[in-house]
Amino acid sequence: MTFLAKILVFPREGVLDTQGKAVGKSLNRIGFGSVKEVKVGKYIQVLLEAVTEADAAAAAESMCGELLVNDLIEDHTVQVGPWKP
Amino acid sequence: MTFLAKILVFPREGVLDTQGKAVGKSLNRIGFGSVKEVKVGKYIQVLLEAVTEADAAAAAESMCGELLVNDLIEDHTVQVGPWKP
Amino acid sequence: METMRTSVIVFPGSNCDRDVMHAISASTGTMTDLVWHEHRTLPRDTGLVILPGGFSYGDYLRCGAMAAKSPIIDAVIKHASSGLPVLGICNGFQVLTEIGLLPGALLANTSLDFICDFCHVRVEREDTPFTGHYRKGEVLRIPIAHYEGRFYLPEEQLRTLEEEGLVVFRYCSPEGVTGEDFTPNGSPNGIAGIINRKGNVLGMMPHPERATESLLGSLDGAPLWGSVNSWIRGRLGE
Amino acid sequence: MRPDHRAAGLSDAEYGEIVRALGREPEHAELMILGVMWSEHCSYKSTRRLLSTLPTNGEAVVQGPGENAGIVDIGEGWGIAFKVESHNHPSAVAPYQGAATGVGGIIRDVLAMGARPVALLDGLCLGEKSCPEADALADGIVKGIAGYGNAVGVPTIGGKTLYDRCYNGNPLVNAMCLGLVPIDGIVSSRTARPGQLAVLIGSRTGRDGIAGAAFASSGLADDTRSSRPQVQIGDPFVEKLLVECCLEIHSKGLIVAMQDMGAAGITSSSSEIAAKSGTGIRIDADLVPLREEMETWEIALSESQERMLLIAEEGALEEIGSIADRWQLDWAVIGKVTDDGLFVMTKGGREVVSLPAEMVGGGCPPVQWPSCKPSAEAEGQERPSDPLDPGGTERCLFTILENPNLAERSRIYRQYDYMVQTNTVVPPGNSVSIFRVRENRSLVAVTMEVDPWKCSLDPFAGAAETFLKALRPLWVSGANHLGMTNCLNFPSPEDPGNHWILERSVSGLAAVARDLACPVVSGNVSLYNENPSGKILPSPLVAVVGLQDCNNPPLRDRESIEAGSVFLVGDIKGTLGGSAFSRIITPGAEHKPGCYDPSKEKDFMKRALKTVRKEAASAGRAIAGGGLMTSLAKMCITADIGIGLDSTVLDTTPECLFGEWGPRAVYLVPERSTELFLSCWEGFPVRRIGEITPGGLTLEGHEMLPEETRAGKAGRKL
Ligand SMILES: Nc1ncnc2c1ncn2[C@@H]1O[C@H](COP(=O)(O)OP(=O)(O)O)[C@@H](O)[C@H]1O
Ligand SMILES: [Mg+2]
Repeated sequence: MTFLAKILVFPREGVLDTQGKAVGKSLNRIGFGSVKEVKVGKYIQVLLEAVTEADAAAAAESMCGELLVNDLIEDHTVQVGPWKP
Repeated sequence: MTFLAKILVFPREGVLDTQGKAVGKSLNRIGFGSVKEVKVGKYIQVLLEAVTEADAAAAAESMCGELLVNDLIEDHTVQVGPWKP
Repeated sequence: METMRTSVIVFPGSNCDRDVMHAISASTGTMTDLVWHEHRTLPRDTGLVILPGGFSYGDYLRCGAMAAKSPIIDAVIKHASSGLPVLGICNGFQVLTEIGLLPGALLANTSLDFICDFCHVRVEREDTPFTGHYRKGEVLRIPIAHYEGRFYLPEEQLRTLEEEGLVVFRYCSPEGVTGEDFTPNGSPNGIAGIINRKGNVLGMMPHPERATESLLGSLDGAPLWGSVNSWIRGRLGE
Repeated sequence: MRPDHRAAGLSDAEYGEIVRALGREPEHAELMILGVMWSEHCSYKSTRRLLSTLPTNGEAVVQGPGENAGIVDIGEGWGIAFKVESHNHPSAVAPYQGAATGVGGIIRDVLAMGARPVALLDGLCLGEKSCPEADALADGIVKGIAGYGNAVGVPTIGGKTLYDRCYNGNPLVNAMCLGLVPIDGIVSSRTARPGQLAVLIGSRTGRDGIAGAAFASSGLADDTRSSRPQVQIGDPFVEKLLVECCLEIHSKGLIVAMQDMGAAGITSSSSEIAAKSGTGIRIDADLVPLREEMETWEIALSESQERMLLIAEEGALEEIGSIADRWQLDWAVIGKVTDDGLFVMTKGGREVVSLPAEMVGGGCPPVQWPSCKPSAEAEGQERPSDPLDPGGTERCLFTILENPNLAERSRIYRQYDYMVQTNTVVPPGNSVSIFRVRENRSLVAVTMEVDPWKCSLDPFAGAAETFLKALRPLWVSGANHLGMTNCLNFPSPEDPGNHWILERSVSGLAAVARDLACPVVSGNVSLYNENPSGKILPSPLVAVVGLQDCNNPPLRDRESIEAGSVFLVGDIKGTLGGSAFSRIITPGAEHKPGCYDPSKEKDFMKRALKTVRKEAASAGRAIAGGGLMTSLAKMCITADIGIGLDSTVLDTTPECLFGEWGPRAVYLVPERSTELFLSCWEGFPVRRIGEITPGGLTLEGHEMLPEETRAGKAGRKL
């Protein structure tokens, strides 16, 4: 069965998010004064085959560990569901 | 009131996703043969002040239009909720 | 084997591989092999392993992350654990941190611009295989060219790194003064290059191979090749 | 007549011609293909005749126009392939991707010659800094060039940047690439033979940039968002693999012919190979590796980036495949060279397209637009101006140096990796860019110029001066020119005034090419650079490649020396027409441009080259934008020296201090070389105008370059 894993990766607390800061400033400058903080991370969608949803989730988690996320600087969340084309 | 807008930005359908392609191949190569397709986009969190949730959502949407998203090549979704520190 | 033999690992997207090869042969006359990342072993008699600069895998996802998963990496780790020198330059430094041979990570420059320029770095240690031909405190004029060169370690660990004296190069003024003003990329404590505890794995953002010919504006990188060459010959002589 | 030929971009007359030549009406896919291939961008229909007036032969020319890039001989069996290409329209719509794919495209043009890409330059005409939209475009464009060039590992060693309001919504992005090729290893696109196979290597084909060529052949719509489907995404990572892969295949002798897939993708690359080789070609759309479901005509016209078309013998296939596999690139045999002269595309075994290759690849009938001298053409007379007092001179100099057009450019080129490949000898920030060729121990020098203001004043004289402005710094540095490439950036040629200006500009370029024996080896045309709010000034861009005398180091424009004299060679006065002075200080004033004198230029060239050969000077700089004072100020700032000017020799009129045009240069000459220097310049106007001092730039005891003016203009020193 095909599953879709949605992985959000963002800078860890304590790691200076220069990009987020820059985007925040730009937003303020172009008129969005109400913006207090911006964080910029990554959104990764992985389409994968697995027998069960639990298997798919485990696979996605291990992809994060092995390649997609660097724990020293990034946090992440994984959400897996069946894929509906 | 403070709201948190979660913005997902990803390559439009049909637009070449250079990163996704490279990441997908790498996942296959390092043993995740079950991966069929990968897309890499951006995840942007914006903390903003607004009176109502609807206002916050409208503001976030207009940030996308003006700065965060290049809709020639990117699609996006916005999800807004009250901010719980 | 009487002289140093260098293996330069070529990843898809590496672009300083040939530059390193030319620099080493021009300044030491020793042999260099370009080793494709899909190999699983290094050429016999490899003394120095270099992970060169460039954009391995297009710098997609995170710089160095995909290269760190290459088949050749096991052999690089083995080489390092045998005590022989491994040098990561620029993207190669990023790969070394992703492999875990060096601590930390390299984040985007504070300016969020790619920076290509000559800059100055101070040599903090002369007792490594890579810096024997320099004097401690010597200032080198050497180019950088990167978007992600701001070294990162959580504060506690950064302190330990400093206490253990693992910083080998630091950005500085032409006179050798360090500080934020002289650090082009925002790296903490002006860190430009670090070494592992064992003292045989060096990662640096500046490009010594771009400072090995006076025609190109500086010769200050040349002693680095000479240092490793001497070190390896010394070890062979043992 | 079917109504949709106009939608495909064909005029009634063109459609009539197609029906007549085919003896039938074209099918839908055929119509789409012809619409794109007969567009201005692909067919050069408005300029083919004009371009044929450019001199293209010369001693050093190995390959003139007509191939993917021109090639000049640099000795010992080595050649430099080079070409410039515009990516103006795409950059106006999507600045980062537009500029990035411009760089990618020109790299593949050079690669198609069998050359290894070794250097890039970028010519940028940008909107005013004070216009936020234009500034955002400019930023995206620079980031796009950096993002692509840096990752692909080809150094960006120079370029040209200028700002004018006419580019606010019409930025110009002209990318140039130079490649190194062994002359006996040049690849051609006219060497295919029937029976050979067409192999596609690189990225999979998707629906990007379909009909981008047609897009580049009309003005920009008001709402650029409607131009959506034309945006292409560049992948420098794949480009780097593609370069290495093609060069490796070529080094094994497995390539018969090669063509990059630029505008109009598979159609243009394969039909051009067939048309030039005098063969036919048969492409099977089912064999093309796709990213998504596509119609045949879309596959035919897709402008997906990072693809090359190789023609090879069947026996070479296995080895080609294994090399491509190793570089992790998709590849496929997509067709066969035939002997019937037809460009055929099949889908499911059925012929969807069957057209004479000649008709597709080169059959569009030329268009002759009416031409008429615009009445607004300035007829100003050079009126002598009043002399400036020292305070006035200082204020003018300050204002000129503050202008974005004369500011130094390190904020741009510091974002480009200009050192990778470790051959950059003179980096950006100097009047010429120079790289070393290890293979024959030579130095190759490159310059790039564009001067829309002079061209709008007098297109003939302005274009000639643009070309000469590219030549003179080469000579001053000690390089002999070998050949030039150019990009004709103009608004719509359909307007008779515009067309007249275009014609006159091309004549100006042709005249200099002939008079100074600097042949045109390649080039590009970009018309319709206009949008509803305005059109660009005539902006022909010229780049010249030269060979440095290998016995002498290049003479730089910023060498620091302790003591010595400052010499002005050339006329004491320049001309103010179209100069920075008249634009910035006295807008509205009309000045007749100077006229160009070939024998004077030649005299200047000979002496400048001799000066380097005899090592008679320690620094030199051809006087260009901002005139004498600006050149002196830039020398003072970058070399960190001072100059005391001698007011008894200098004339203090604006023409002398700020005039431009014509062969003039300043040199720094150590005392001991004075005589030698003067003997080099015998027979040419030469004056000692001052001496080197510890600091400042003084005229009649007045400081022209106070600290505030110097500050922040130091540029970068290598
Ligand atoms: N877009 C660019 N890319 C790289 N280098 C550039 C670019 N624009 C200008 N330069 C470099 O900056 C210097 C000054 O450029 P510019 O102001 O355009 O020319 P000029 O020499 O007429 O002042 C030159 O050395 C040129 O090579
Ligand atoms: Mg081409």
